[in-house]
Amino acid sequence: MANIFPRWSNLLPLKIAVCAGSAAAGVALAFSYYATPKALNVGYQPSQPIPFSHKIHVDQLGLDCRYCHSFVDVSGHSNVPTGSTCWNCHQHVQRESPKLAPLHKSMNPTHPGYDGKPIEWVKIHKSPDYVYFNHSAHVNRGISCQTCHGDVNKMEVVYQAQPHSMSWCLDCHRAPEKNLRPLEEVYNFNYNAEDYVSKHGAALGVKTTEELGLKLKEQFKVKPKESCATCHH
Amino acid sequence: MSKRIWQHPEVPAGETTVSWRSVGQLEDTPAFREWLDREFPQGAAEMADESEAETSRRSFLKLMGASTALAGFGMAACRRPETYIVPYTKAPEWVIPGKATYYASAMPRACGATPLVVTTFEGRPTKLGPNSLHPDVCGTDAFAQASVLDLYAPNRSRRFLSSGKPAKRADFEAVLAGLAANKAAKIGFLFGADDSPTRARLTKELAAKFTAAKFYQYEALAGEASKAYGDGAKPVADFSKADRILSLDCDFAGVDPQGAVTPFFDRRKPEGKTYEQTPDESKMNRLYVVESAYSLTGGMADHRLRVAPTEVLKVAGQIARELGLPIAKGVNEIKDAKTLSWIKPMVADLKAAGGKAVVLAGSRLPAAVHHLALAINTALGAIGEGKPLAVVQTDAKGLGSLADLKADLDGGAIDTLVMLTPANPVYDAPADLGFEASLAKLKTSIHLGERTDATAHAATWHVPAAHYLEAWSDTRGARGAYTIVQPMILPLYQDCVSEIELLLALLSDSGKLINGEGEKGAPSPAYDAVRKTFASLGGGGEAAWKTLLRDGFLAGSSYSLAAASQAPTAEADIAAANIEAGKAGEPSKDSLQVVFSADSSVFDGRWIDNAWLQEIPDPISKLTWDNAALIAPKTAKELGIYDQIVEVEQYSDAVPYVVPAQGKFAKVGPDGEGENRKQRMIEVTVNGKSLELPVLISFGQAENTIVIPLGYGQGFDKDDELGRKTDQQGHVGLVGVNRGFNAYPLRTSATSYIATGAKVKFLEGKTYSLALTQEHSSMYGRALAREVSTMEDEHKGSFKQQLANVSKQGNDSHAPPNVYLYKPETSSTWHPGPDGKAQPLINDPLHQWGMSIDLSSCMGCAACSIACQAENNIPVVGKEQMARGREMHWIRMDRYYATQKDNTFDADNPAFVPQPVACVQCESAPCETVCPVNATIHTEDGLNAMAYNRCIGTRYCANNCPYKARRFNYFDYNKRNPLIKHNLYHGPFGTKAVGDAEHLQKNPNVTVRMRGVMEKCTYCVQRLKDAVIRQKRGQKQEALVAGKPSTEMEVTTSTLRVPVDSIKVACQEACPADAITFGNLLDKEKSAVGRTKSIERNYDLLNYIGTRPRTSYLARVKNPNQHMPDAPFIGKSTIHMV
Amino acid sequence: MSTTRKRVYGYLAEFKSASALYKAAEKVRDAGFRKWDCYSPYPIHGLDGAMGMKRSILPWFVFFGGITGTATAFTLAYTTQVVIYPTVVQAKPANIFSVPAFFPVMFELTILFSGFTVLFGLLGLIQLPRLNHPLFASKQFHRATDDAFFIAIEARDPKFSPNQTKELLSSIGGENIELVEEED
Amino acid sequence: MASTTQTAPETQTGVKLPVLEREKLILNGRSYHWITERICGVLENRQPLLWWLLFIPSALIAMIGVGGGLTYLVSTGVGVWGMSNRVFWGFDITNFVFWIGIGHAGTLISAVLFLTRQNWRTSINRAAEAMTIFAVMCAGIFPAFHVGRVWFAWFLAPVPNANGIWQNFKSPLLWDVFAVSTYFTVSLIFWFLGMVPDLATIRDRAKPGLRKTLYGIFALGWRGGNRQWSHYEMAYLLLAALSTPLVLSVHSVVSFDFATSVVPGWHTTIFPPYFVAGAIFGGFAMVLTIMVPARFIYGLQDLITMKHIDNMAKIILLTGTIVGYAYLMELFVAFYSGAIYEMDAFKYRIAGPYWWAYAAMMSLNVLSPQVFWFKRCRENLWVIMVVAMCVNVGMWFERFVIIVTTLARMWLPGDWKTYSPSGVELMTFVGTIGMFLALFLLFLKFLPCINIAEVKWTLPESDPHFDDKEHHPDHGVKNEAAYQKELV
Repeated sequence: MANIFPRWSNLLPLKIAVCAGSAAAGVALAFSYYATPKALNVGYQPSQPIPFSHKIHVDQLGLDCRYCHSFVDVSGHSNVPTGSTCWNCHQHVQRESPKLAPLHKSMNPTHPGYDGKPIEWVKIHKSPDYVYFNHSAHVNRGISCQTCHGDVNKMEVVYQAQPHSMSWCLDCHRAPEKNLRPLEEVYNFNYNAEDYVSKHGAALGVKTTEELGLKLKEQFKVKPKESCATCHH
Repeated sequence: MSKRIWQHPEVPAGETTVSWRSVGQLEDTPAFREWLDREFPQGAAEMADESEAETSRRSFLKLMGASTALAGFGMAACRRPETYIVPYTKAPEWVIPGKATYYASAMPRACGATPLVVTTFEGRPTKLGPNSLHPDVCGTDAFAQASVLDLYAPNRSRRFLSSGKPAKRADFEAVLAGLAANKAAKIGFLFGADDSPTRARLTKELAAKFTAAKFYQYEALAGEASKAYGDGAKPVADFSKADRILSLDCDFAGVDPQGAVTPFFDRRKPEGKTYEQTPDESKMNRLYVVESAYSLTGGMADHRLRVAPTEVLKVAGQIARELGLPIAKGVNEIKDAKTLSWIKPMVADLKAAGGKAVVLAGSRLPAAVHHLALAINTALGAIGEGKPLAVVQTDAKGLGSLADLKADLDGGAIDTLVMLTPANPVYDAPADLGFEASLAKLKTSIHLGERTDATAHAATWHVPAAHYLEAWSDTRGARGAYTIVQPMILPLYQDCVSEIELLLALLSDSGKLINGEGEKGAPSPAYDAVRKTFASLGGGGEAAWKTLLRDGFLAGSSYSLAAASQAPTAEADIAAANIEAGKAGEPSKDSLQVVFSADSSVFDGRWIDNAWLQEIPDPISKLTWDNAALIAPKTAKELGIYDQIVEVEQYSDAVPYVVPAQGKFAKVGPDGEGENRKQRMIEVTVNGKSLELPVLISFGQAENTIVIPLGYGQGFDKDDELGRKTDQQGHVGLVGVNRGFNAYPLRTSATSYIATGAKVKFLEGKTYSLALTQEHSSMYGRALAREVSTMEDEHKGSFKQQLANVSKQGNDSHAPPNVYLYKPETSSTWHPGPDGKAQPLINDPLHQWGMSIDLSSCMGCAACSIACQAENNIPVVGKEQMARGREMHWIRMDRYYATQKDNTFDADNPAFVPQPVACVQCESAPCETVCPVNATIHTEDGLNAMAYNRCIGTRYCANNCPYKARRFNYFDYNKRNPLIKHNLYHGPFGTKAVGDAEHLQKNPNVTVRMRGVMEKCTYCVQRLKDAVIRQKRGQKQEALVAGKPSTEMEVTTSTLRVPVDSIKVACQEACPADAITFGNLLDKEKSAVGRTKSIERNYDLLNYIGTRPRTSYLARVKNPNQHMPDAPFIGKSTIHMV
Repeated sequence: MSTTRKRVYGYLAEFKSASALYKAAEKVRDAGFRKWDCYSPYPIHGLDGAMGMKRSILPWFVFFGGITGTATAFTLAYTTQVVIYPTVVQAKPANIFSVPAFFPVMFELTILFSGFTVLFGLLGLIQLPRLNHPLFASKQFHRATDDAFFIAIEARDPKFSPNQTKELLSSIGGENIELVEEED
Repeated sequence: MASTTQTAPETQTGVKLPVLEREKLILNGRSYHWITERICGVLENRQPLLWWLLFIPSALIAMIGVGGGLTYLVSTGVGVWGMSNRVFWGFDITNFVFWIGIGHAGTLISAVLFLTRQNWRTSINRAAEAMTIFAVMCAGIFPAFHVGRVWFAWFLAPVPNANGIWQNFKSPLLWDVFAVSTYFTVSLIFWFLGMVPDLATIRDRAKPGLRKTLYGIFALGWRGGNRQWSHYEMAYLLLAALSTPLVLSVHSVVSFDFATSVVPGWHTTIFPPYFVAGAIFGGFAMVLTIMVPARFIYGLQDLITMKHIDNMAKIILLTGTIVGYAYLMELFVAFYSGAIYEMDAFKYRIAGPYWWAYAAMMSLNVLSPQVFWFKRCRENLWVIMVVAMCVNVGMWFERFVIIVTTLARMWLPGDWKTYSPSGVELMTFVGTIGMFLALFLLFLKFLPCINIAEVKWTLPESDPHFDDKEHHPDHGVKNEAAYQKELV
């Protein structure tokens, strides 16, 4: 009659427990960081057929968003400019730039290899098919493009700036005052709440940006909904 | 911001990750691709992206599964499937990506066009609604609603056939050129009964060009009315002017329209069309119906007399006699005292109406009855300007009948036939005519049709027809308003040709067939033809044309009135008919009478391949996917089919086991229930032909009468339950195959609608399974679909008192009030509002949606269900699943029969009460609280929302729904083809979804649900949201107009609230009876719905549970004539229930 | 017995019955030993007293375990239902008045947490799992889980002395007394 | 059963009281060692042929029915079962409630009878607990797989997520999730803890090798020292105290699924007690169905005596009658409600399309146990087996009646449609029965089916004062003087 287990086996269960526990914790942490939209979507920056620079067009040339995304305030779907929109200018401006080859291919009949087929831009901001986000509902009520798409005017190549996850949407729907702007400022990427307050604060009777937000929420009667049917139907 | 640059590798061939995202690519069939290209000649446009977006809705959940799976393994981080946005190169005018565009058009029909407003998304027509501007508008019936599906039908004819074999277009064009060149061609044209001014004009040109040409008109169920009213003339009723209506077997509210029917239903509402007056029975109309089997019209009747088909003639004669018309003497008198006691007071009532009474004769009745009806109407002074009836002259003049055609074919007067009729003569022509044989003799016969049906196969050439949503044409409303038919889209399949285009090709010297569009994107020649016609009708100039395209019709245009004089043949016809009737004599069980009726789903058979129509239950019999012989219970017993009389189940308050349970206690009926239903079969022999088909008991039907709906049994395959011959398999698609029983062979020219002397043999032991959506026909003593009568009731008192008592009928008379422990209206949270106090959750101060359904005008047609199906991407599940009770229709049309035990006049004529039931959006919804995952919760504006992507499918909500308004996707109906037998049960190995274009009909604003998900009505929430968001834009516009900064603009309720009654939900829009009222309850009395909620007829279904539904019902009001013998039993379905 | 020197665990003596063990235990207790134990195939009533042991403190662990469970459940339910994302279901309130609906879950989690505390608390108190133990080296000890009753006095005990302890054991009726040594 | 009358000493009142000897729980004065031998024998000796004859088929059935059935279900859709858009629950929930009910006897016997110091339980509690575990496993299958999208079942778990959405804690179904999983876990702990000393026994008897090692691991190195026993006893007591309310809660919560709904015939307050009684009822029936044969096959008559069986029969009689009362009370409540919907619901149960199910339920559950009023029936194992079987079937029908007949005839006659199960459904149900049997047989083969340690201390000589009562009069049952004292 003798011990069937060596003495070191006495501590084994404890060791196993500790290792397993920490491993589980590690996995959970890693998953909750890397497997959420914050990590998966933010920063997604594919290369586009034409290296279109928002920085040049918006920041330097001062184009309004709606020049290209012309239906953003009437339709739920913010359209990507048609070939002709680009062609308007670029048949004169920078016409010979090699970067514009795809545009010529689709717009310029005199171009060798012209096929009239549209340019295929790579989609960056994807909402799932069962989500019905409506651009016009937001830009017409004081939510700026910038709020969701980031400082596009500073982007050489567009990337996703915000997670666009449901909880992220809810955050704003629960406290819209944080992001509300006067309707005039919706498309203004250089808008700065502090400056606005210091400029018009007196007229509006608000001192801080928080007050401004609440004032606008009150003024515009903004009451964002949280129930499912707001985005899913 | 970390900018991680992904360099995407070239997508290798056979890469699948992308195809999750775009089913468009996944289903990259040539047809689809080609369609895309040709739809936008400048290159596939944003469409590609949109179609991708919306087609992939069908697979959104799988997609979600996939992406979560990916996330789970952290793979999405290393490479995400790349998807593309494909904008237009040159933007088409008016197309705003993501927004619907609406066009006015119309659906040409024999009974007068249905004016439509078509919803299109990036060029895809997805939904049809009525054009409310049109003078002849009356909602859209089931046929019109479902017709959009035909456009995308998988079995749609898309290539030329030569004697049933696929052929080259070139060959056909050669034939056509030959014809066009030969001016002496003995060519015949067979048109349908729909009226098209352009076609009429071209007909004249054709007659001019082809001297030997002859023109004919044929529809299977056209009837003999024209014999009475003259060539091309037809009666049209104006129900707004009719106080008293007598229908002689005329289903004017259903399949036998006699003019816009909406005004009729408006006058079924005691409070008036918009519920503004105080209830006034004198403003209501009164409907008498004499018919042999229940029709929708019969269901609306205040007084209904059931008589054998041949008896109708006698009744008409008797009425004429009562009115002292000489013409009456041609008809035998009615001896039966009971019938007389019914007729006399009725006639008196008609007379009393003083020119505000009208008699309508069913088009299936023999000419004699129409003669009599004309005489009676004339005597009643019902015809003429400002009178309830007008006789109008259509353009369809001087057209030969099918019999003439047959004669000319045999006589060799014509050797080439162009068949343009939507009917299917080879299949549906009277059996004794032998049309097919004569057709076979022709060396050239051209058939234009959307289906490769029997005629398509019999003809030497079949030309695929363009759908009316694909072609330029014009047509006329019931009263002749000139109505434009404009294309929403180029033909889906490039060989599809429209009627006009074909005629134009024949007219042109070259005979060149140009369809769809001309060279270099020029419009189709039909366009010019239509404009020419329009110009000739006084619509000259661009402005007029634009107005026409916008409004859809030419204001002020209408048919000219025809002289409503007795036809010379009247006496003769009546005499003949009288002799016929005499020969037939009283129907008996050894010599029954057969009615060949139009079917509510396939009409004359033309819609047999329309899945929506097949799946919608027949409003009366609740039968889907098949037809059956309808027989009255007593007759069925006498014929030995059932060993005792099948009764409308009676509620029994007896104690079980003390009384025999037979027929009581909601037992299963003699034929079984659900998938176990096995219907007994009989063999009907008439006109020397016989047909085996299943029997269905039909209440309120005349004894010794069999009703057989036409249009079924067009083709069978190996899966047929009865193993019938499969030689005609090619005539139908997956939808129409193995469907029902073909009664056309029983018809002869003489007995096309009513045959006598039929024998019935009960086929012991032989059964056939039928899929019914409703198994139990009585209310079982529950006051569900409530009725009141304008007549004094000895117990319940006057009309007023009955009205006051509506909400206290049945169980509600003694149910205690509901008591709540907490304040239910506005449950509160700990989120403080601006006032710092806790704010309510159902708190939208702008909109609180509500609906009411007026049973007084609801007739039970299923137009709403199909409209809902089209709007909300509701799948079809097939007969197998229907039988199991797995239908997906969000609106279930319940139909109850109510018998009066003491009905001394006719106990076998139960009242017919329909009740549409969809989700009633309970404010206190039992379904919500039981969902473990919060997939169904209440919205701020009072909807019972359903988040499909959150649902895991426990089905608990549906169990707890008292109205059983929820529908569960037991299978992947959108992904797997439900039409192939057992296919759904093959799961992943089953055949994939139906067709390559069907998904193009889907509404991009509604999620396509996958299997395992619960779904239900949400008041077309996508429409509500769209309206609300559109309204939000107003704020900015106001600011701009005022020229003030937005921060100084006061945003008021009026800015943000959707205007009163400006928004319609799909079912409401479609309803021909205006029975559905929907709107914002916060508009109170300003809105129609607000008014309905406050009138006395308003009651909540199952109020006892205290669910406080947002959809309430308005009790049905019957307006009986107190001198009638059956008056005491009218409108009593529920008032005596406790 | 091998000749190599090993660490001694202590004396193991068998007793013929439960009652014998009981009486012996009282004596050993009175002799003032601390590090010793009685081994029996089943729990013997009153032996704790006879050995002068205190009542187990496990109940306290479990009490706090249970409290934690209740608290967890309440926090989980309340924060998610009322604070984070209040929803209207069947017009029910989403506030303090919805707490009754949380009782079932609160109860279940209380039990669950208590259950786990019992398990792990016990294992902690009796220092199991410990698969290796000197006693397992004894030739007779395996009968302790069958039908034999033992007393083992450990060498670690200050009062332990090779001879007197052995005598004590035999004097109180201990049989085949064995000196248990740890294996290498 | 031997009961000898003895003469007791004179008492103050002078009355001579007869002293009845308590019935022995273990017969024929077996020794500790005999008990060990006998119980360990069950798993140490080679299994009888019968074991294999039972195990192989039931294992196969389980594989085909449960494995195959569920694979098909998940790959194809819930439609392969028989439910419709009228009757949304059928066999799935019926079987779930049925199995959960069975799962109640085990913990009840161990916990409640332990607290009430019913020593006779020691012979059966181990097996009963095993049954509980296996039954709950079978039960869990149905709710887990009846959902339409089982791959999203994790939505039921309150884990933080990027969607910021949570469960609905007002839903009885969510309560169920918590109740059932808790019940399973705690039962498992209870079962395992109870087994540790016995596993040690087996370990100590086993020859060195894999077997010894494995048992050694699961025995956690148990030594049986009193310093372990005292904590152990306390732990066991605590678990018993926790499990008792748990047992009652689980089926109450299950009954809430129905009781909190608005469905006539479900919406009634008597459901919780009625369900719990039914569960105990069915649970004991199942214990009998399994233990009576097992007792023969392994010759455990001396451990599981007629007294045990008699007691269980009595419990069945009691709970069966309670259930019968509940059935009648349902009818009365419906009648008294005065609401046509309520009244009809029960009318249609009794005489409607599924009248046979109701008849079966009534006769099997309420009538059949009544034979236990007669001692002769309680002593005849054949009668007992038959009744137990009846109750098993009857309790299944009870659930069928409650769920299906109600849903098939609910509020609006327009949506009435009957339900009939599909082959797949039947297959899966039979599969779970096979799974249950297979698991139980494995339990018999590898684990001590009777609690060795506890049985030992039911022996008279286990009492440390067995041979000298005088000093400790309050111990033991055979001390007449003490007994007399108690009497007067």
